[in-house]
Amino acid sequence: MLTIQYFASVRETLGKTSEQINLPDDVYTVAELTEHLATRGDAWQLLLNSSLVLIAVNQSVADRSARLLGSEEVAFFPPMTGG
Amino acid sequence: MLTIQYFASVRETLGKTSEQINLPDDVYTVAELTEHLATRGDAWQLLLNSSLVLIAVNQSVADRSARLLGSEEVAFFPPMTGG
Amino acid sequence: MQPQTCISVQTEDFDLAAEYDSARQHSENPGAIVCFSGLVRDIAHGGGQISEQQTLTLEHYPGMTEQALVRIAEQALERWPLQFIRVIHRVGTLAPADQIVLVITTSAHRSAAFEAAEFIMDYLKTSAPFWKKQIAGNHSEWVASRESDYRAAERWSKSGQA
Amino acid sequence: MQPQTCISVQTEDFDLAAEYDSARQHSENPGAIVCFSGLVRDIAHGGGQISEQQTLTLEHYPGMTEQALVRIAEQALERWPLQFIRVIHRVGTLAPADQIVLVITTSAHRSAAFEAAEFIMDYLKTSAPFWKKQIAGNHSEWVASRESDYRAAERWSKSGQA
Repeated sequence: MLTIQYFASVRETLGKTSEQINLPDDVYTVAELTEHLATRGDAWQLLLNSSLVLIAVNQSVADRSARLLGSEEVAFFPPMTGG
Repeated sequence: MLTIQYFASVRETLGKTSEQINLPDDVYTVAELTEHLATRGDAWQLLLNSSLVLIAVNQSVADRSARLLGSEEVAFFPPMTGG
Repeated sequence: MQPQTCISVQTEDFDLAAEYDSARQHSENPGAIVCFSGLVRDIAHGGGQISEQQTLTLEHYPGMTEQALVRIAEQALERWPLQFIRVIHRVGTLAPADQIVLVITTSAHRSAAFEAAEFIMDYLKTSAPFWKKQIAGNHSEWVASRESDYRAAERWSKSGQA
Repeated sequence: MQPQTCISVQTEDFDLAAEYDSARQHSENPGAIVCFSGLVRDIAHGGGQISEQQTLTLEHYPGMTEQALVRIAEQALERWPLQFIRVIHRVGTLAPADQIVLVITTSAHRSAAFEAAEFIMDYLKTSAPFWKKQIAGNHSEWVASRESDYRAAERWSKSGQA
């Protein structure tokens, strides 16, 4: 199972905090996961915009080319604004 | 009257904290004042060494070319080591 | 004494005096201590984050946040001869003038303590998973990330290994 | 609120917590507060100023010292958008680990607060009339000025008007 978490404005736009899904058969990378999720509806297209949405895999910021095996924790969030 | 003050290692080398003197007739600049004072003895030659002894006139660091009128406060001290 | 790093993400306010005393005790013969604290700014008084009637809510990614802060501190330890690093970042709802973040660095040398504290702050702004939301009555708005913060963080990678 | 500068040369120790609180109160909507404190280092534990049995005596030039510190603070105010500057420099006899010097700067922007505090420290090292003497039993020695301190101060004149 993939654990997916959504933070801040991304969480609000999608109306979802977290979910668990099985890795779909045709999904091997983060980019393919975002394309899979984007089919859910207009709001989900947001995830395709790499300047608005950053991605962490297992709590480290990752490129969209990062490989997924199926048991990762993936997070989607806007650019960070700490400090 | 010139007021002359000596600080830190300069004070210790010369054995003098401060003094008041009349501006000698042939002294128009800080450099000429140091030459005048250097005639007092070997220890006083120290004042001629501009890398070991800095000079302030009226509480501001001054060049040796600075003019003296005769009522200034002149100070001799080693490079500063604050902080 | 090995250099120590102490990281906290918390809702409670922090006491700079207590943290300063602790930094002195955890440092072996420090010559320089730099404390940086960031406060919530009041935009009504000229170009800050929130106005007097507003609050600022900080969200974070538990687990990842602590790891990101530890990684930033480790990079600072690799680059500068530090004796102690303290980072406290608050989350939850804050009011104007509240303390948000504290960074303390100690070193034998003042330039190391200054640069490391500034480095940690610059990276923390862009590389630790915190998000800020301004809330005023019924209206709320997420604070956008700032280009100037990215430029500040980038200058450290130009001048070294981080 | 006009930016304020508060300068002290004193034999007494200082209380960073009280000075930090005062800096917050004297600043209009600050986003960043940087506190730098310099401590007496113990040379027996590796490359500092004095060993455990030693003391450090700071001599200064009353009158000129305050003027020099005010001038340094004024230069900082010209260069950076600061809200408050506090400088405390101790004189007299100090022991290892004692606090010597405190600089606090506040600003809307963290880079201004950081740079101004570092600038003030760099100039204070080379341009304010303080002299340090190490004393151990019957032996005493004046601390030499350091080339690295002059280089640190010089870099600010390369990058601007000071």
